[in-house]
Order: sequence, then structure tokens, then C-alpha cells
Amino acid sequence: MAARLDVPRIRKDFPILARTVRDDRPLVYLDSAATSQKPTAVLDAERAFYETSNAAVHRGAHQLAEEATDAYEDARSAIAGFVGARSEDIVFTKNATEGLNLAAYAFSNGTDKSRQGHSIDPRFVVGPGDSIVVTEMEHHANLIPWQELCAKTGAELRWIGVDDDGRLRREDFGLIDATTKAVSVVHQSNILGTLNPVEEIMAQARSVGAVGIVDACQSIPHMSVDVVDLGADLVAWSGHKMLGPTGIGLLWGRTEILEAMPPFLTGGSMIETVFMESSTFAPPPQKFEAGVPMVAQAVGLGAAVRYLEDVGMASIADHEHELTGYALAQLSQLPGVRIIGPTDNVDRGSAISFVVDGLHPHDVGQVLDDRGVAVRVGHHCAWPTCRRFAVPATTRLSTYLYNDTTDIDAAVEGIVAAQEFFGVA
Amino acid sequence: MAARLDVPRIRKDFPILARTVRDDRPLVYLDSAATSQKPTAVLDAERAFYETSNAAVHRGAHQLAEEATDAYEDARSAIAGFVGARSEDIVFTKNATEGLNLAAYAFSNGTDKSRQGHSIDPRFVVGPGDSIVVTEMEHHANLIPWQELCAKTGAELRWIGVDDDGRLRREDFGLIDATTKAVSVVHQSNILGTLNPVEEIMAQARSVGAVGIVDACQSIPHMSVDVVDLGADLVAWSGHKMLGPTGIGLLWGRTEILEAMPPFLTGGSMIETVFMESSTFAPPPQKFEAGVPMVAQAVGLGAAVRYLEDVGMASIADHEHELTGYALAQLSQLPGVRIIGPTDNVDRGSAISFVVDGLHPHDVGQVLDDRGVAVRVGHHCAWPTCRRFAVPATTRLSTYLYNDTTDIDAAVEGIVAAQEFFGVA
Amino acid sequence: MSSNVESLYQEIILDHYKHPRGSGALAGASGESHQVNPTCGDEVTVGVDLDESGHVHVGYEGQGCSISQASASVMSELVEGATLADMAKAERAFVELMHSKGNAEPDEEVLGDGVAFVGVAKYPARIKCALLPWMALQDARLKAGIEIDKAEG
Amino acid sequence: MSSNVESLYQEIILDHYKHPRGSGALAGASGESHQVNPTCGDEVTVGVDLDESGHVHVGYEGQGCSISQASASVMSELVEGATLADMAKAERAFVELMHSKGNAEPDEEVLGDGVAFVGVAKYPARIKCALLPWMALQDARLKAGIEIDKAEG
Ligand SMILES: Cc1ncc(COP(=O)(O)O)c(C=O)c1O
Ligand SMILES: Cc1ncc(COP(=O)(O)O)c(C=O)c1O
Repeated sequence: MAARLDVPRIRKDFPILARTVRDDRPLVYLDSAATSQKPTAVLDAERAFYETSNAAVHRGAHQLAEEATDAYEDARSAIAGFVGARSEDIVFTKNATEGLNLAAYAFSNGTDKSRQGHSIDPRFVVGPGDSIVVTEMEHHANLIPWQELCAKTGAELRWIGVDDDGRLRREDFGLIDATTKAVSVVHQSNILGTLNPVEEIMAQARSVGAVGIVDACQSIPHMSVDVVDLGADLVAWSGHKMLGPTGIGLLWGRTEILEAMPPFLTGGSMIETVFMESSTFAPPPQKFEAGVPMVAQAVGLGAAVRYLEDVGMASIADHEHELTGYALAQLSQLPGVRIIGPTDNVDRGSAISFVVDGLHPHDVGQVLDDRGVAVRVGHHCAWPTCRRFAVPATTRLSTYLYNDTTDIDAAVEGIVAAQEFFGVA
Repeated sequence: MAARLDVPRIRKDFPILARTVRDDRPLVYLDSAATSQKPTAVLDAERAFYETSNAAVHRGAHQLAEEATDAYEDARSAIAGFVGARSEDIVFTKNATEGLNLAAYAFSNGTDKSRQGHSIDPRFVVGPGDSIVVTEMEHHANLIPWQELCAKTGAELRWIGVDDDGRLRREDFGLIDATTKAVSVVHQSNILGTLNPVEEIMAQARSVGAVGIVDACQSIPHMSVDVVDLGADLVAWSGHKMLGPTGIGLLWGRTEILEAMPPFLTGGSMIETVFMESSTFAPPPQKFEAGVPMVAQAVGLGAAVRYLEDVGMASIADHEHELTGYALAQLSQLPGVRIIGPTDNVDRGSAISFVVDGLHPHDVGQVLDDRGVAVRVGHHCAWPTCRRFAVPATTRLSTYLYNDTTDIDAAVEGIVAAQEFFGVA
Repeated sequence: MSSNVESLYQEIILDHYKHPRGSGALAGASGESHQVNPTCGDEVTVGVDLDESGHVHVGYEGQGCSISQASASVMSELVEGATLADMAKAERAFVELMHSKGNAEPDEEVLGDGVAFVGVAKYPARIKCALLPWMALQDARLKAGIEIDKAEG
Repeated sequence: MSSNVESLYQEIILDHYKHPRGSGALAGASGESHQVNPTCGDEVTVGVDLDESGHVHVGYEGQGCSISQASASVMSELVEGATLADMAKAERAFVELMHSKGNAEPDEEVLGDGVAFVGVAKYPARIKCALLPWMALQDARLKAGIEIDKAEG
């Protein structure tokens, strides 16, 4: 058992948590699955960068440019270390969505170029008769890019279904077959909280020669993840959900895959030589980082990773596991409340979705907001998952290292108050 | 004549300009064409956002989410106002490179989808026999995306040449003809400093029914630009070159074009309805802003735009015009120094490239750096332009509102010192 | 409950939510529109028709939060059987009310129970909910070729 | 000029830059490699060959800054006519020197005039310049099937 978190001390590092909302209610922030709050260490690191070393990276020969490049690359190393990767295999993106699109565009670009006679790794050439496999619990960011790929190439989109408990239907794993070119699966669902057996799915992808992709947006911020161990070819996640600034995300790739993939965004800094007629490209990760990058944001994210490491990912995971158990127990006791997603505290993260009989999630969220409790309501960018459970939307609580049981209590009291107010108690 | 700038007062707003480099030399920053420095007002705005209102935008129903959404959309309005546009026509990107790629991908995505039988605006369908026109002075960001489009579709890439004075060859404007689907041109060259007659070129694009695109990275930060008046369909530029944070850029589009274009990055926040099989998309600008956006960076850029407006763009343009005249005069007097680009101070911006007989630009830059003068050396992401002038690279000075003639003097002294040191004086 | 949330959920709104007036599809509608709020998935379908005597008829079906459902009910009450001119007035007044940031003094003559929505205008995320049925009405009547401007001339 | 820049541009480096040793393409090279520094456009082509007696021969052509050109000249001086083992030693020592951040005490026995590059290692942007010809050599000898590891065994 890792060391227990000192939540009151941690909260002091997050200035926003001291503010009040609505009629002077203390803020209870239970929306970290959407985006996390930022500790002072992250804000200080960004500011210090701008005030001392700001310059374009990888381009200038002056001292500021050297310092900026070092700061940027040091951040890359820190992040690589955090997920057990080599620096060279970490690509900075603007968010996780860009990383997942980068993956999907490798196939459409590869297909287009191959059609025009360019030599392309056949793994990235798709067409009618080929299939792409996702799940029914994907965030839109890991669904629509693949729908678009299929719309552009004639490949077929397949998905692994979700059972009533919010778990993937293992009997659907067989959808991954010889026709499959890509398998892209969420590690931990942002709506159901389910932690999926991605190692198993990635092994199956490998066995049929498909490229395996994991959306780790909701896992990497909350538990210790070794990206290499997942057995995937590519792993995408966001910086802003792990205490980092907005405007930065990450894509990890196996060296060999990053080398084989065609580039995505093209322009400055990703080239080797350029003629008017044609160009050649730098090795990864530069190949995928066109233009002036998110330098200050990378520096901020580097500080975030150091902060998380200081607190300890094992401690954070234990803390959130306990909180999740507490929240599940409290919510189960409320009459009229139904959890959408796993109700047992096994292989699940801290995002808990629920519906209240007779109440629309928007109205639940509104009453909570009025009491200072910030939760998210809606389809959580996983609309098909809502349809699967025949609910138009859900209310979702999600925690992080700065939450404790008093936050859960505040939410539970708010739900009861909403039931009373709307007369459905 | 607009009010003169009070440069010493302005410099106080930029903390980094007070630092020293190398052996305690005061920093002389002449690399703003790569990226600009940031005033305290911008850093404060970003920090205040994180400390009080940070939340995911356009999604939550709680107070922080409302505040964050307001801050994000207020920034969009401020930026729109700055360039004479409607808010709805401004898309946030991570940098200018993303905006230019977004434009180029509209054509490859459109072509792919149309091939699969989807209904696509014919302006975005290209193939063999069609042409794309750029110039020989493009930044790689406005060249390689179009090379890639041609490689994917079989269209032909054409370019307007550059004459010995660093001006576009007007006789090449005729390359824009009935086969042309897109014309993408830099407003002001980042390597030569040339200000191009984009209105004329865009009019020609319009006359043949081609989509007209302008790369305004080097113009919008330095002069008052009304994007609508350029007569283009799309205009891309960066935030980090106009006092804003890293990690943010802009794309303006005519309403009708943004509506007609297929989406680029897909995922959360850019949708209307989503089913497993297929999705429909939100109207612009949301259609082009998938995922959690660069919220704090947008807020910072909003503050940058307000800062620039307070100083006054006309005053900034006048100031830089004067400085450019001074620098051109000083450099012309140096024996062995040859300016690459227009030597007359007409229709040109403040970026000045030059080569020194017998000295490699890297060595010039090194000696300048040693004296605290930060300039850029290399091909400035415009390698074909270097080839056009038969130079492997150049040294480039570029100014902004915080520079004055003493900065130019420091650079000139450095060049002379380099000539002496290497014995080529 | 704070006064804020009570001003949002006025009794009239809750009453319309629990006892929706005039709900159900309109048989033989000459224009129909389905609108969704992409943020939360609220949906409403509005059908509209103009009879020979120049009166408007509406029907609606949908699912969503109290605000969007109550708004549909109020809309139906205001528009069903109204003249074109009265519908136009109500539509304009409601849209204006929603953009008032909560500082308007709505006219009960024109908006009837719609005046109760004044508190909604303080909550940006809920304005969309309240406007959803009205957007559907607007779209449906355009499809039916019913133009307001002519009606008022 | 500050002592920094003087330690970067030591006399020996400037001398090699102005009077390059052994420049020119190698006729009949069994491996050749063209390398560019994408940041600044410096270019160098190195050709390599191994004669029957086990000695290495190199030629080079290129354009670029003083550091990359002087480095090519020094490389040629060290490698031309050397045994495989000596070339391997020089290559390793030079690469190591460049990663030393300027704190190494290079061995003149192995590196000859190459020791003058110690100051370059303090300037990240120039390390690439100094390594460019060595990268080309490495690539060229791999293409020629000349492997260092065997040489040393
Ligand atoms: C599971 C999952 N995937 C993808 C995303 C998209 O991440 P981003 O907004 O950083 O692009 C999110 C969060 O919004 C998420 O929770
Ligand atoms: C003319 C021009 N175009 C495009 C770019 C690329 O901009 P960004 O780095 O913001 O993508 C730059 C600057 O690097 C530029 O100067």
C-alpha cells in the first residue's frame, strides 16, 4: 500500500480550489475527467519560461533558443520517463484528439499516396474489404476519426459492444480478424469508468497484423501506466487532464511504427530537405511536430509530471480507488439513482455516471452547481454509449488527487436536494 | 502619422528583455519573426484564467465552465475585431501550420469522400489535370501541405517565381488559370521581408473559381490588416508571433467557405449528432475545433490583441517602417554585406536577410550571439527561397514594437566584429 | 435551495414540465423540424401548419431537461391557434428574453407563461435548452413556407 | 571578442576552415553518403574505401559553416590512411567529445586537431555542425560494408 495522500496539503497547491462560486459556496470540483485543475508549480514553470527563455525551439543559434530547446526537450524526457518510454517516441500534440486523428490520417494519407504510386508501408493502406475496430464506449475523439477514415476509403467500421454492466462484450473480440487494419480502444472510459483489458485486445490486434491504438486519456492521469507494456503501437492522451496546461497532448508510438507512418501536419521543423517539387522528412518525433510547437505548455506539463511523481502515482491511484468505492456505496444507497457503468469497484476508474428517476441530468447538475458542486452533465462526448444504455444523458462525478469524501458527500446531498426540489424523492 | 512609440516604456512590459545573456551582455532580441516576446499583461491573463475559471469549455453546466466558455469566446471576439472579422469566422488552431494544413486537407478529404460517393462541394475535389499555385517564397508551412496534396491526388503544383530584388514575378501570375483549384500565397515573406500584392493575386484566384488562401503570419502582427479586404477565402496566422502564448494560431474563413469545407480534425465538440455508424457536424467555427481547445492560450492571445490595440497598430507599423529604413541603410553601408530581399523600404516588412562575403551565416550569428544579439541563421523554413538566391542560408534581423535603433546598431557592430574576427573585413 | 435556482425553476416552469400542454405530433403538419442540443442530447420535433383562416397549429414531441420541455409546452400554448402576427411577436419576444442576461421585464401580454423564463437567461448553458423548441418552430415554419415578415406587413 | 567565442573558434579550427586538408571527392569510393543539417542547410558528402592492406581512404565535399567545414577537414586528416581500428577510435572519441558539454579532456593521441573542438560542445546548435561529416562517414562506411566492431575484435 502506497503512502496516503495529504489532501488538505495538496489542495493548497491549487489556487482555484480556494475560490467560491454562486452565492459564496465553496467550490467542490468533481469534473476532473473533463479537465483537471493546475497546481502553482505548473503555472510558475510556464511563467518562468516566458520570462527567461522564450524563443523558437530547434531553430535558433542564440542563447535563448538553446535554453528554450533544452526546456522543451527536458519536458519531453520527463514525460517519457513518466510513462516508461523513450523520449524519441513521444510526440507533442495539441490535445489527445489531434493524436488520435494523427493515427487515423496515417491510413488515409497512406492510402492516397499508395494509389498515386508512392511507396507506403502496406499496413497503412486500406480499402473496401478491410475493417477498423473500435468499441461502443469510445469518446467521440476515438470514433469519428475512424468513421471519417471509413468514409474516405470504403473500409468497414466495426465495434465491440458493451454489456449491461458497462463492460466490453468479450464475445465481440472476434470482430478483430484478418480483414482488420486498425484496432483503437479506450483504456478507461470517460463516461462509464470501465478499465478495459487493452493488453488482451492489443495482443489480438497484433496477432492479425493490425495497428493497435489506445486512448489513454483517462488512465495515464490517474494510475501508473507503462505505455510499452500495453502492447499497443500508438497511445494518445491529453496534458490538460493530468495537471498540465490546456493546449497540449501526447502521442507515444513504437519507434518502428512512427518511422513507418506517413507524416500528418507538414511544414517547418519536420523536414530534412525541401525543394519546390518535393521534400523529405525528419525522423520522429520531429516528423510529427510541424510549426512552432506548444513550448511553454510542454514545459508546464513537464512540471505537472514532476508534481505527480512527487506525490506518487501509486498513492494517487489508491486514494482515488478508495474514493470511488465510497462514492459507489453512497450513490447505491440513494433511492431512484441508477449508476451507468460498473457498480463494483474493480477494474474501474473514478468517473461515475448516473441517472436519477424522474429527473433530467441537466436539472440534477443545475441544483448541484447551485450548491457549488461542479459536475458534468450530458453525453460526455460518448453519445453512442448513452444510446446503448437508453439514456439521453447522464450526470458524472469524477475525482482527482485533490478530492476527498467530503466532496462526495456534498454531491450526494445535492442529489437528494434535487430530488426533493423536483418532488421526485 | 500615428503617435510615436515610447519604446523604453514598452520594454518595461516585457520582463525577458531585462535579462542578460552570455557573459552578462544585455539581451538584444532581433528574432521576433520566429516568435515574439510576451508582455506581462498576457502572462497575467493566462494565469488569472487558470487560477479562477479553468474548466472545459462548451461542455459543462457549472459556473466555472460558464466562465471559461465566456473567457474563450470573448478572446475570439477580441481577435475577430482586431482583424475586422466576425467571431463566427475565426477558428482557433495550435499554430499557423495547422491552419494551412486544415486548408490543404479540405481538398484531400473532399476528394476522398467524393470518390466514395459522398456529396462534396466540387471546389474541394481535385485530381490530375488540376493545379495548385503557390510562390517560390513560401514558408515550408505553406508549401509542403500543398506538395502533399499533389502527391495524394495527382494534381500539379505550380509556383510564381521570385525576381532578383525579392519580388514576385508578375509575369507568372498567369499560372493561375482555369485548371487552378487553390492559390496559397504568403502575405509578407518571413525570409525576404517582401510584402506581396495578395489582393491582386486573390482577385485572380477568384476570377478562375479557385479557393484563395493567404499566409498572414508576418503581416498581421506588424500592421493593421483587415482579413476581409484581402479578398481571400481563408487566412492563417500565428498567435505566438503577435505577443500571444505559444500553442495558438488562427484561421479566418469566409462564412460560406467554412460551411462548405469538410471537417479536418474530428472528435468531441465539433459534432451535431453521433451514432456508431456516422455523425453530423456542428456549424463553424466549432466544426474545426475538435477536442478540448487551447483555452488559456486563447485568453492570453485576447490580452495580446488588447495590448497591441492600446499601443496602436498604425504606430507599430510606422515605428517598424522607420526602423527597417534605418537597418537597410546601415547594412548597405557595410562592405561585403549583401541583402537578400528588397533593399528599398517599400512594400516590405521588418525582416531583413543578408549574407556576408566569406562568412557563413552560422558564424555571423555566433559572433552576434556572443555579443548578446539574438538573430536567426539558416534557411528560415524557406529553403527553396535560399536556393533561388544561391545561398545556403542567411542571417536575419527582425524587429517588433520593443526594438529601436540601438538594437540595429548592436547588430551592425557585431557584423563588423565578425568580419574582423574571421579576417574577411 | 438558493434564490438563484428558484428564480431559474419558477413554479410555472415546473408545472409545464410536469404537465406539458399540447404535446404530441401534429398530424398532417406542412413543416416539421427535429432539433438537438449537441451538448446534452436534448431533442425536440416540432410540426407546424397554417389553416385557411390564417391560424397556426403546432405539435411537438421530445425528450430533455425541465427547461427544454417546459419551453416546448409554453410555446405550444402561445402559438397553437394564434394568428401569424401573434406567433411572430411571441417568437421575437422569447428570443429577445433569452438574450437579456436576466435583466429584461418581459411582457406577459405577449409571452404568457413564457415570462417565467426570465431567470433562465442568466444561465448560458440553459438558454440553448429554452430556445430549442423555438428554433424547431422557426425551422419548421420556414420549411412550410410560412414567413413571419409577410404576416406582419 | 569574448573568451567564449574564442574557445569555440580556436585557431586550429579557423585554420582548417581556411585551409581545408584533403578536400575533394574520393574517386571509386565503395560507400558514399550525403548528409544535411536541416536547420541551417549545411551539406557534406563523404566517400570512403578500404584498401587491400586494411587502410581507410576518404574524400569529402561540402558547404557550410566554419565548424562543419573544419570538422570535415580534421576528419579527413585523422581517417585518411588510418587502420580500421584507428578510424573507429577517432570516430568514437569525437562523438563522445561532442556530447561532453565542453567538460572533456580529449586525447590528442587519438583526436589530433580534433581536440580543438572541445569548445563546440558547449553550443548545442553547433554540435550538429561538427558531427555532420562524421555522421556522413559512419553512413558511408556502413554502405560500403565496413564494420567497426569487427575491426576492433
Ligand atoms: C477517453 C477520452 N478520449 C479522448 C478525449 C479527448 O481529449 P482532448 O480533449 O484532450 O482532445 C477525452 C477527453 O475529453 C477522453 O476522456
Ligand atoms: C510566413 C510564415 N508562415 C508560416 C509560419 C509557421 O507558423 P507557425 O510556426 O505558427 O505554425 C511562419 C513562422 O514560423 C511564417 O513566418
